[in-house]
Amino acid sequence: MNLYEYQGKALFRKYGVPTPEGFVAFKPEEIQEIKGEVVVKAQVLTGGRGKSGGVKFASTLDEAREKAREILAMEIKGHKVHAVLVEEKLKIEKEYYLSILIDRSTRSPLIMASPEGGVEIESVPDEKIFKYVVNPEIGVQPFVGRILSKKMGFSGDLAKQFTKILMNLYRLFREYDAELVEINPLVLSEGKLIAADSKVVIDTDSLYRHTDLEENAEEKTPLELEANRAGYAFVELDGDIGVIANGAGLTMATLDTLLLYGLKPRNFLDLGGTDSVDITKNAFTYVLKANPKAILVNIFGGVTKCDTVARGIIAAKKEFGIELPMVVRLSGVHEEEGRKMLEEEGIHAFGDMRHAIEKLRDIMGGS
Amino acid sequence: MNLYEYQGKALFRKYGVPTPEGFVAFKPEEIQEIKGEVVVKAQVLTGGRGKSGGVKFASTLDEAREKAREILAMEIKGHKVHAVLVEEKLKIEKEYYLSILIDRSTRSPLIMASPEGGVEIESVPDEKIFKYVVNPEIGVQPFVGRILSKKMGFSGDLAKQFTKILMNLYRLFREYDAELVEINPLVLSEGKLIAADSKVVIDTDSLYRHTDLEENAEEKTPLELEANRAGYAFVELDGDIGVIANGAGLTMATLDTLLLYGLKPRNFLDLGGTDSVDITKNAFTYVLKANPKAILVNIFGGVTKCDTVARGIIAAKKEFGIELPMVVRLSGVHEEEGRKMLEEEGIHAFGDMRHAIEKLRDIMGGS
Amino acid sequence: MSVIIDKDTRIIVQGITGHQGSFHTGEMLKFGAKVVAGVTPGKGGQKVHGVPVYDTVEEAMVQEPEATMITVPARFVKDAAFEAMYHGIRVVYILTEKVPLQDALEIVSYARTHGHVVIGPNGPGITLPGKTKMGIMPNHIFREGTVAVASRSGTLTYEIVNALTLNGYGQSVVIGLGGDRITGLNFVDVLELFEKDDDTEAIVLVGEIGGTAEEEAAEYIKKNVSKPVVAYIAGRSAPPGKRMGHAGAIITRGRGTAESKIKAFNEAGVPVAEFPWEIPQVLKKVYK
Amino acid sequence: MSVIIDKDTRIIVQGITGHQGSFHTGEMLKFGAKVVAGVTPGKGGQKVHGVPVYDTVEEAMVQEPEATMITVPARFVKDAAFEAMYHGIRVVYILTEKVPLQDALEIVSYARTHGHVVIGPNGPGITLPGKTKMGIMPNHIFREGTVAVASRSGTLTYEIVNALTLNGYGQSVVIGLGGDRITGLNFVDVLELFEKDDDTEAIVLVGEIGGTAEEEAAEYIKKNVSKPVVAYIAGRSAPPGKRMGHAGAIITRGRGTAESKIKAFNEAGVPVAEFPWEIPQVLKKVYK
Repeated sequence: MNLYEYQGKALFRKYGVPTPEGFVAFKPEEIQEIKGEVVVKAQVLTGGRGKSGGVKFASTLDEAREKAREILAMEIKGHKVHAVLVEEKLKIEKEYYLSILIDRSTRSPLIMASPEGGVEIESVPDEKIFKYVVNPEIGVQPFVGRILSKKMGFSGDLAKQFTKILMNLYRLFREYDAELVEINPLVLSEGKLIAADSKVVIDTDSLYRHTDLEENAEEKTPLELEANRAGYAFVELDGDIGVIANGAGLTMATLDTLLLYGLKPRNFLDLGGTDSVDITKNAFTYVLKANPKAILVNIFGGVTKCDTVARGIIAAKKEFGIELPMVVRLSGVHEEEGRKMLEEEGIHAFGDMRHAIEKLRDIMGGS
Repeated sequence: MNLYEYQGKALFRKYGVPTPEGFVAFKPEEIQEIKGEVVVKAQVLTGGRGKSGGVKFASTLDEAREKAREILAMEIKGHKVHAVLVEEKLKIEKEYYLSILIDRSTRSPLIMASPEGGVEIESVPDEKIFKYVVNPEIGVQPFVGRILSKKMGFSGDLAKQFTKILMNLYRLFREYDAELVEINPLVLSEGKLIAADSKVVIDTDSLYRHTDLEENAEEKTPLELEANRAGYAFVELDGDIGVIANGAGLTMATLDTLLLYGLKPRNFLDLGGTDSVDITKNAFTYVLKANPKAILVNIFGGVTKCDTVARGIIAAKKEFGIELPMVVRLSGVHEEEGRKMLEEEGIHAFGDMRHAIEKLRDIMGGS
Repeated sequence: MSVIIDKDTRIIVQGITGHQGSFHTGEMLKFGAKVVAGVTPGKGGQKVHGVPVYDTVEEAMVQEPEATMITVPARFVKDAAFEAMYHGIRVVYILTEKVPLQDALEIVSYARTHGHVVIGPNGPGITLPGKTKMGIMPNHIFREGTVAVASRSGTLTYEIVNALTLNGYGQSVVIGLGGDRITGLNFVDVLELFEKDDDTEAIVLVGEIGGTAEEEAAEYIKKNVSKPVVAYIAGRSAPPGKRMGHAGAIITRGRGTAESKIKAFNEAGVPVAEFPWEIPQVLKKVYK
Repeated sequence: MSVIIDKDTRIIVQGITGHQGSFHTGEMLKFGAKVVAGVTPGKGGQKVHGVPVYDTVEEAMVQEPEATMITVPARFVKDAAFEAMYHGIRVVYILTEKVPLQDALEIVSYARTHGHVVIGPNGPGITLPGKTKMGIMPNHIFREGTVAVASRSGTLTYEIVNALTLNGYGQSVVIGLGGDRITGLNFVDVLELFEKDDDTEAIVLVGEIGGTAEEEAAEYIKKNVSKPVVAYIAGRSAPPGKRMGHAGAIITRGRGTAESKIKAFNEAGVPVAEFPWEIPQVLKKVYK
């Protein structure tokens, strides 16, 4: 789960990572007072807000409210602005980059630091990005700060500040189950290193132990949210074939195959490993709300009983009055029985994926 | 450093280990109000206060103050009572024992739990004490609570309470650099497990990171404290030979040897590894305050320069006007020079320990 | 030969009295696996399919288990895994999905430096047809043979194993590495085992987008694997993931996509099937 | 032969620019030790007795060190030790005293499961006369020979080594285990090394009260040590320690006292000297 900048910075402050002074406002009137020049920043879960006019400066209260009003009315890359963060304008001497994330291939936290911050980090050449693989059994001791400080060009007090920020950020990363914590830019302002921005991604699977964090819904479409809350892995896509399959890998392979056959999927829906009539039936609710032109169901029933799945499909067809073309692939325990039940209801049923998709192609008149 | 019961219980509460309701009082008048029947407990850094009358019950404010007055005036096993802890009187259904300490031989924290608490744990037979060696890289996960709960006879909610207490106690143990945390008894009272007593020993070497803990001076004699604060390892003993040596092992061996020669040491003083005139000289301050009948100095100078040590001894003799018999053993760099300097000042000096101690025995007329 | 476990490996099931634990214990027993004990706190003394249940792993150690299947709720997985490892159980297979990432990190990190093998989290387990099975793969799709399969998916693995069996390719071992971002085993780890395994003559890898495990596997195959390898990659159609944003992109620097993985495999001489059902045909080109 | 280190072991000194670090680097070099680098943050680029100083261990790794002597203030020891181990330095000798117990526990626990050897904390180090020295033992007391010495003390070790040398007993190796309650090596660990060491023909153990390391050593000697062993125990006169109170007494159950240790050694056929200077005479009875 992505956190908004202001939420990330609240965690930074909790862990002793310095941030600019400021506050969040959901409405212009919530801005009651400003001290000196401020920056008003759109709170959206997407990058590039600067280029889109989502960051403005103000020196009076009226001006700050006016800028906030403008920004709060914006939509940036399809995301409605959620709030504005009003912060003291920093005197920026230099911008750095610092992040910690999980590196899958070493199965370890990885620290990345660069003296070239404030730009998209992909545009920084590899030799300017210093990486340190954290041994999770050792963690981030002060020596890690010394190693990176030296490379970053920090010495004396700045090296101490940097080490402290790094150690605190790592504690945050671990204790809040982060997948990513990023400070870009980490600015040098009047002798102090300050996190001028924050990007924090929390592992969704850990949210039960971070009840202080509110759920940020905005990353998903309303339909995705609805389906996810009902327990389905569901992603909207821009095609027209509704898809229900079981297992993330098989669902992905189903989408891939559709595309290779010239058919465009409308969604990704992974039923999961269950075999209940209701779970199968209810999955159709979300697929139907996406208004597809046809539906493909692809079930490789390991231990899933195919007759149960068939019953769910038939119940959906009847209950929701589905008239769309529907092709089902059913393989596994009681597969013949399941397919027979479907055929009797006029639903095309196959034992293997290839023939099911070829049938669908024929129906849709694809290539 | 031993903590008083009330200090240990304050840490317990900080870590979510339940304690009886109560407060500490250094004077009877500090007791302002009591709720129902209370127990008034002497706060002393020694065991056996119950048998010595240091634990009394009261049901009215006046009674509580009276009992507090009596207890505060007591001296238990040579320890002046520091304060009283006034606590609700628990309805005790059963008493258990729980402790965590550092086990030198496995180099690991060791948990000990027994269903026979409330008595001196040495009196409990081994088969009634359940031990669990903590792997420090794994720590105390809930499964440790389950293992010990089963053995302790806890199930259901009590097992959950016990597991929580155990995990919290372990966190306290680690985060407060404890050498020992002990709850004896851990009582079952109206369905709740409550720490009715506390014994917490904090590693002295870690105190710099626990600035919230006040130093408890009472474990040491005033002279010991004074010498320790000056940087000397110093312990008072009940003999009459003042001892100054270097290195804990050599100092111990010196005391052992004195005893084997029929001489009784007045103190243990380890100079440490230094070789400054002043450090040597000042060590005599504390030895002299202990009023010995003779002084033995035993220095095996590894890299310590013996002439420097000799200068320190001579400075002490002159400055403090030492008239006591003094025998010095000096071995190491510039040892002959050092001994020569001492002899010139009328101090017996030897190159080996044996001859030094034999000389001292002759002086003292020992066996 | 054995890969991680063999026909005599004594297995316990942590969470045996749950719906999944109980059902799959039955399936594993039917497959011939030596399930010697189960553990569920508070349920000690019961039996599940004749297998004795204990309250703690410590008690279950009387059955001398060497491997455990963990199927407890996600928030208890870390506890269960460390309970098993504390008592010296060598192989820890975690069936549970949605295990917090940092928990997985701790488990895997401890395991790797202390000589334990972790399979999963969030994978279907390991099956050695004709020998044993630890996990949830459906019994009926397997046939004893010489093809080793390693996969990051669940159902898609069954799909491919089923296709192999139907086309006459039996399997020496099938391992589901697990679908999470941190797993105990990756392709390189199992390739090393497959290369050494006498019963394995050819290898099928079922990868998917995300991470660089496939690219690393391709590098490894070039240098160290003499047996024929074929692959399938799921996720060609997926839009690039947004979660890790720019920082994630720096680690992968353009790797991690289906294209990158397919290219890496091709460069390592590993043919990549376009459709799951094509695996047997592709295999036929490189292996009898 | 070598015990933990040998004459070619490349040593670094963490804290080399401090008073102790600098002085003992000079002494070690005089003794023939290969001190190849020093580390002091902020002092990179300097030289100490001709030895190059680096800001970090990472930088010092160009000198390919295998061992480090740590002589930084107690509160920085944990950081320094993990810095060394992170970079793969095998032998970590901690000279510093007053290291917090839980820090020592973490260092030693990590080291033992990751193949590092920790000597100390709070000990005089290790000396192989004629070969090398890492630590602070005075150079002039040693003589090359066949007696291995292990000790929990500092100065008392010198006293005994000196007595050995004066009586014609040279040393193969002298190890100061460290005086703290948690140390990287205990008597059993080094007995195993001494038994295997071709250069060692007899063994001297210098123990003291507290803990049960001597009792465990006696047990180990009975079963596993063929070479003659003699011992000295300091602390016969000490009043029983009060610190750990009743709980501590449960672990030791009467062991840990000088009497218990002497009895255990005697039962294992290990003669115990009454006075430190008696060690050579006692040794003569069991070894040429």
